[in-house]
Amino acid sequence: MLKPINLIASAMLALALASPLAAQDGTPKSGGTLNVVIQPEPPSLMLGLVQNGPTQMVGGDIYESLLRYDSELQPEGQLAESWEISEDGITYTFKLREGVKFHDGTPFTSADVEFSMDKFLRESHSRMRTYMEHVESIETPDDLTVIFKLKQPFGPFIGIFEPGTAPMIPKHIYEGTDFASNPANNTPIGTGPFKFDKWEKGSFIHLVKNEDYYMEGKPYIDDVYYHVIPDAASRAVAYETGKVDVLPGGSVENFDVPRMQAMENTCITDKGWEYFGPLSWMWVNSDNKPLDDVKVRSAIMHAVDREFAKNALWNGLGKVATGPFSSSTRFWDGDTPDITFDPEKAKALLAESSYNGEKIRILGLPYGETWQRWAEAVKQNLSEIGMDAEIVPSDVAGWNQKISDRDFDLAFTYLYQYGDPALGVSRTYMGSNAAPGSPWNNVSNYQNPETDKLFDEAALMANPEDRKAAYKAVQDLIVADVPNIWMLELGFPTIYRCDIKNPVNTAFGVNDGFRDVWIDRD
Amino acid sequence: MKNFWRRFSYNRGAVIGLFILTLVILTAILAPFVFPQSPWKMVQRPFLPPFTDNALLLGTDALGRNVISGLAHGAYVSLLVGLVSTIVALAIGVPIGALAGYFAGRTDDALMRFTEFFQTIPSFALAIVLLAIFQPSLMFVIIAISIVSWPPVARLVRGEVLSLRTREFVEAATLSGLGNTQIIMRHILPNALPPIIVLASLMVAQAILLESSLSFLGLGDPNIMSWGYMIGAARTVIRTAWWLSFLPGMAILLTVLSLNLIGEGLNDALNPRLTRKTQ
Amino acid sequence: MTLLSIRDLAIALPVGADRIYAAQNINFDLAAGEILCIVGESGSGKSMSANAVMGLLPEGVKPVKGNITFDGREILGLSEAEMLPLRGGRISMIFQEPLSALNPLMRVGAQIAEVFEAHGALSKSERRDRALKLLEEVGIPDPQAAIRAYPFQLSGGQRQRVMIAMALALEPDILIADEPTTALDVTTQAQILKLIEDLRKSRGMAVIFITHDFGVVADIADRVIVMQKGEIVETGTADEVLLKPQHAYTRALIDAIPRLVQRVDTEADQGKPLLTVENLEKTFSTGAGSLFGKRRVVKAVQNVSFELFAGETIGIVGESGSGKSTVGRCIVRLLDPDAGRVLMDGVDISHLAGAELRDQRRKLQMIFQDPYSSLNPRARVSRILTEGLIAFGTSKDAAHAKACELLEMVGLDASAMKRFPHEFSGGQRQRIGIARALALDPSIIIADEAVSALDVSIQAQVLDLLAELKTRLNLSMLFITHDLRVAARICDRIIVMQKGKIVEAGPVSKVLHDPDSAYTRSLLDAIPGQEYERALALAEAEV
Amino acid sequence: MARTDLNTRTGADSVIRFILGRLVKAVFILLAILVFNFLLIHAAPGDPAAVMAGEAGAADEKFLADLRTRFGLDQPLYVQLFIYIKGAVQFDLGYSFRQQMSVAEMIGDRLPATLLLTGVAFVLSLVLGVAAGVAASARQGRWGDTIISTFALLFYATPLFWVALMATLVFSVWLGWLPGFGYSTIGANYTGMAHVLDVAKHLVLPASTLGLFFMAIYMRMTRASMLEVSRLDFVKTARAKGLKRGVIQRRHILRNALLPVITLAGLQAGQIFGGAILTETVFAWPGIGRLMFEAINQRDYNVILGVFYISAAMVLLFNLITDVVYVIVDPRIRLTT
Repeated sequence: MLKPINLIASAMLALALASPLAAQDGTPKSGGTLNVVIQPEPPSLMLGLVQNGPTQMVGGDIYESLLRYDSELQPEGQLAESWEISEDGITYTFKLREGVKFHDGTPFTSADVEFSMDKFLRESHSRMRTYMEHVESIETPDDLTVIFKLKQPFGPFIGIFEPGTAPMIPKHIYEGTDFASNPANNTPIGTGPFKFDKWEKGSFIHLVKNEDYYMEGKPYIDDVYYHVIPDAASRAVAYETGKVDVLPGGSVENFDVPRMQAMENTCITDKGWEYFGPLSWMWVNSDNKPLDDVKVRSAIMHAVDREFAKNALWNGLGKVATGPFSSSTRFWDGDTPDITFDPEKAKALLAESSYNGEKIRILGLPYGETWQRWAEAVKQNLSEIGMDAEIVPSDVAGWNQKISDRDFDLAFTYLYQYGDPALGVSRTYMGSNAAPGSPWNNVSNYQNPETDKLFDEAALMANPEDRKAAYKAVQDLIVADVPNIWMLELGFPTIYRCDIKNPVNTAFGVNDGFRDVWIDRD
Repeated sequence: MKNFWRRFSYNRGAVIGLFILTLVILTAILAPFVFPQSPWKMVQRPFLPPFTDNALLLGTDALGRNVISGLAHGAYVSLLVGLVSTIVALAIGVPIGALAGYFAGRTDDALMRFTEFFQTIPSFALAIVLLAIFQPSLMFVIIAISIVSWPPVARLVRGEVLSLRTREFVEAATLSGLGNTQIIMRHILPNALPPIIVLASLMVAQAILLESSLSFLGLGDPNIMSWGYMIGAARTVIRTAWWLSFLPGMAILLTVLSLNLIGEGLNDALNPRLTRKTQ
Repeated sequence: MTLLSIRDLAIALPVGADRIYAAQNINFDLAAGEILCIVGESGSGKSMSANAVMGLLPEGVKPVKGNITFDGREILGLSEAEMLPLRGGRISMIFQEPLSALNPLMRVGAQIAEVFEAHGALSKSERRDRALKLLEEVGIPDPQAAIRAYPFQLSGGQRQRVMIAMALALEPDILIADEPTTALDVTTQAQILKLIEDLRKSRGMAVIFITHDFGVVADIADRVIVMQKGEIVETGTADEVLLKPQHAYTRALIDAIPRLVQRVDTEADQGKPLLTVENLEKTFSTGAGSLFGKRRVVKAVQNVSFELFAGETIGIVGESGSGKSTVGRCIVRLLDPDAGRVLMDGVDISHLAGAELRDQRRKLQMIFQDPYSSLNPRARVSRILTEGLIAFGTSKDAAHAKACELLEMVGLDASAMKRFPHEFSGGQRQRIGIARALALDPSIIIADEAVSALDVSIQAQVLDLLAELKTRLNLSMLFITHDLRVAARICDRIIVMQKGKIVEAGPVSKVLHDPDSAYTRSLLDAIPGQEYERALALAEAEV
Repeated sequence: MARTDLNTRTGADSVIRFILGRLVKAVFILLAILVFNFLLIHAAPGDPAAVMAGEAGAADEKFLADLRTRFGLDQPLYVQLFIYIKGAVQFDLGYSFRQQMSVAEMIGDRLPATLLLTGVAFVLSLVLGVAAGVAASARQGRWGDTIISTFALLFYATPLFWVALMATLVFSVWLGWLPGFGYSTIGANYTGMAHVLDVAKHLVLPASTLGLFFMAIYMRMTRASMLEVSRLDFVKTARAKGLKRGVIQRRHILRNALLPVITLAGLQAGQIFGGAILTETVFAWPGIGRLMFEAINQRDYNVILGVFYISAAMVLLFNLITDVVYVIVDPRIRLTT
């Protein structure tokens, strides 16, 4: 056991989100330039084709979807003024907002919605493709109404209308062309508050205010610079020397967070990730001996000191995971079987188990220093209870390759839950989704027909209370089986100058565009 | 041998270099005894500044690991990598150079084109690619370093052999019936030794620098605590704890500097024509 | 009027050298227009005093006693700044190695003009004209081309003339010449000596001429100083020192001078020739290789044929570049001849290879020129001598015993076995070289300039050793040299080569005294000190 | 072709012939490099399709499959190689899977930054190196020599990235004199002279870090070469001519001593690019060195090959320049080849 460490009493606690969320105080001023860091540089800004983090962040300003979601994931109107769902949960009718135009001036109509959902996204957005299988038909009686008819009730359907999942694509530009190689991809056109201006590869992306944006007086600021700075230390320097105002989650090493947080005119929030609910865990490859033995898996579960990791590596941000669900995801339930840090119990379990000295290979996540340190910490935790472990080196491509080929014993990862268990959690534990080849499948090849049945039923239940009970049962079953070693619900802090008003006010944080942001500087 | 030391010690820098190097070697040898625990063990809270806790003289790193234990174990790794990769590079470079120099004509051309081919590619980029291909482990780091550092050896040895080949005592050896291999091994290479020794000492220094650069970029062996790794790991927290980068950097600086100084001392000692020739 | 006088000058060597003083108790004067020769063997300190006059002593070597007065002014202690106007202005100096005495990257004209510039004389264009006139005065062919040429485009002799032109630029009172002709061929040497003689007359310039060759001293010197191990052992006019030497050391040196005197011809028993060389050909091509480079071809050996009989010594004589060494190397197959045959006991070894070549070559061994490069510095003498024998299968102990015996034969004691080459003098190393050559009991020895790198006294001892070994072991020898006097001393027959061809061949008495070819005659005439030799012979005849 | 005698004498045409010879050799080496790199990179585990999929947040088998067909990764290796070389000859270095952009264009965007950085660093290292070498050789054996030599060695012995880090820390963060990263102040879009000054300000730290590292190499070579040449005979002749110390040092010793330094500069070309990778990563300098490192992590084959190809071409060009300079400076070669 680690020597009695007075970790908890350290300065970390002082950080615990003392600063108030910048409420909608004061009257918004227009004008000014917002400098944001983006890391890594997005491969492309065409949100329909590429959906990784950075693309979603910049794309969120250019494209919009029908709805927006507040921090409790309750939908609000965006391109759709109003919407209603039929009693049986089958038909969804959306009333579109009047007089909305694309950045090139062509009006936005229901035809664009149909083209986006039915043609463009179904073809090039793999997540949307699975959701669209629930859709029977899409009708556009007039320019401002769109009616979706589902094959059977699908609760989470209302939760997919955010720019990252369902961006509205201009039909007049893409119809009949090969989406992937359409030159317009380099100059994306959407309906959002900002228009694409210039992209200097390796340096910055510049967006300018959409003058005739359909919401009066918005956006407040004139333009946004997304700065590409590859080195974490340089990003911190950029903020410190005033060149950059907003550091989105994950762009600065966690060790720097307390120091930056203590700087004057600096506010911090870990809001804005509720929709994604990033949960980190270690895939366990139960095909390899001795990991097929549940005792070995739970011994590992109890051996890993996640509180230390939270404080030492993530500066006290985030929460210790209780199971496969993030606490911000709907139908999360706290009291699951005990998986707390207990090295003595771990040693006992290990003694009873079939483990006899095999070397456990840990595959770290190749996304920066924090993950590398975490792999080293886990290796040390395992050696404390007598398990011999070794870190397998890998870079981005090597990690993908090893995950697809199931060439690992334990493998770090973190995935989004998209607010609803049916959207983000079931894909990790459904037996049917265990085909090798993709990091988003059931990589640990967890086969449990009982939980599969529960997941299928819960997805199609119309009444939320029934879904809650079903998912409670699923959580208890999975946690008992310990198919994966759940680590932390990640807290990605967004650091920003206090005089930048409400950069984060929805469940998507900075990915939701800077429509309501204003700069309180004279 | 006596005046070898006299000429070597004449170069003050070389003596200082030798002193520092012996210190580093001692650290590397004594490390497992003075710091028996693995340097990866998390012993205290992170970012403990140096000289605040007498048990942990130089404080702890980002994960609360003992910095001074890391430095000591790191010494062993750096010297090991430096030495072994130089030996491997010599094992590749010396034969190629000797053959090219001794058997002039087509073999010389072919071998030299091959050497030049290697020297054209930026060696650091090649090392990165080699490690990306073979997944970084200590052995592959050594192989990558030696693959990029043998060409200068080949060029030097070729030059030496070319000039020695026409010397009269080599012609005499040919006349007294010695075979080519005997002539190369017993007449030519022993006389080509001094410049090779000098270059070898500089190569060890370069190998240590290269290893630390590779570990800094995250391409080192993740299970090995090396100085390069320590700087790389501390790079992101440079403002909160700048000493975590500074100390291993100084360790590399001193070791590499001492090797370079010794190289110069050897150079003065081994080829006397550089020192004053008395009438 | 004495121009320069040196009073008990002493020059100290840096600590750790083999002796304390490079030169001590140096006293001599130099009158205007007089040629003073300083003669002595290598290491006698003869050039030290001259360098001291110019203030050009190497680092760490310092004058510690005495004074040098030039034109009534004390110049020994002068600062660097004060010495500058003198150097090149009032006293100038030329050196031994013409090939490396000029800056390779600067045109000849610029290097001459530099002297004027350094002393602030003449304008830019005037300097060019003076340089042209100087080049004419020193006898450079086509001065216009020479002034724009780079040093590597001129021959050794021409470069020495350029050096002299530079030295004469500012009409100095004294010219110090430190072995200016040692590295030159005998014909070029004669021309340079004549040039210096004419300049002395035309400009009334005093010359300090340093050399180790008594022939040169005899031809040029007014007064002579003989030095040994840093001390002056004898001074006097040329006739006094050369004809009536007082000091034993001087006498020994004079005796050691090889003379063109007639040797009694030993009639070799004609029998079957041991070695026959038939129209040997060898060409070298330089500048080859690069795809577009034009190839320059040099015909080193053209159609050379001769026969060597048992017990006979043939001398191959020629200037540098005549191809004499190439012939020797082709015979032992250190170089592969392009055409022609080399027959030993009827076997043609010119195209043999592998083991056959190795066995045949055993009977043919070579002695090399440079004592410092002919022995492997990292091998003990025992290994050097036994290596060959062991390679041919002799047991270690037998080879060891033979090696001791060989050392005995060449006049070195057995203790030399354990020592390394750098622990021996030049002469001793040459003896070890000879021992090595004899290790495999060869029937023919090829000596390539075997004594040219040695001092005259040691040269004589080695030549005697070779002569004695030749008779004792009934060896036949091919003696390659550029010095006809050395050839005269040891050879039975002489072959003279010029530009790769044999121009004359015959018994030594015929070739030396009544040569057929004009080239041989010019070689003979160019040998310095011929009247001196005749005078010596007369003096010896009278006593 | 008939050559008038005069022409060869001036040596002009032999320099041209020399360059032609070297160009032919360079093309062969470049081709060999291409094949060598191509095989080397394809031996690496993992392929770009997996990486692309990884980045896209979600992918299934179909998505991966059509990625592979789109980028021609399913064809046999030698076919890909042949296509690649045919393209490379016309400077079409293929398409970057990751950045949806042609590699030649990407490299074109970033090459000037690297050329600027390595160029300035090279000049800095050569000038300072030679000056320090001359100074050290003039004070040989005395303390001045030891101080200069050790000082230069300090930079050569320190890891480049560490110097870069410390420089950023001291000059950018603590003292705030210089920008710690980037090519120019983003968003300030200066024009004309202001822009040049701004870039220069950003260039100071990276160029000096890279430059000082190589200075030591030139310093040591110059020092050794100066000492060597000052012992040659023509220096003694120069002194005998009464030339002042400074004139001898400059006109006679230095010119001859620079010859080996020029050859060394040619050899160092490859290394300076390696150094650029480190410097560009730490200082966020948008050059091809950083592009190379990112591409390796993402297995973006065409970008890796493109940067290798260009950097090798850069090195060969550099070698050619140094060789030509050498031939021009040394008449012995110019007039004999």
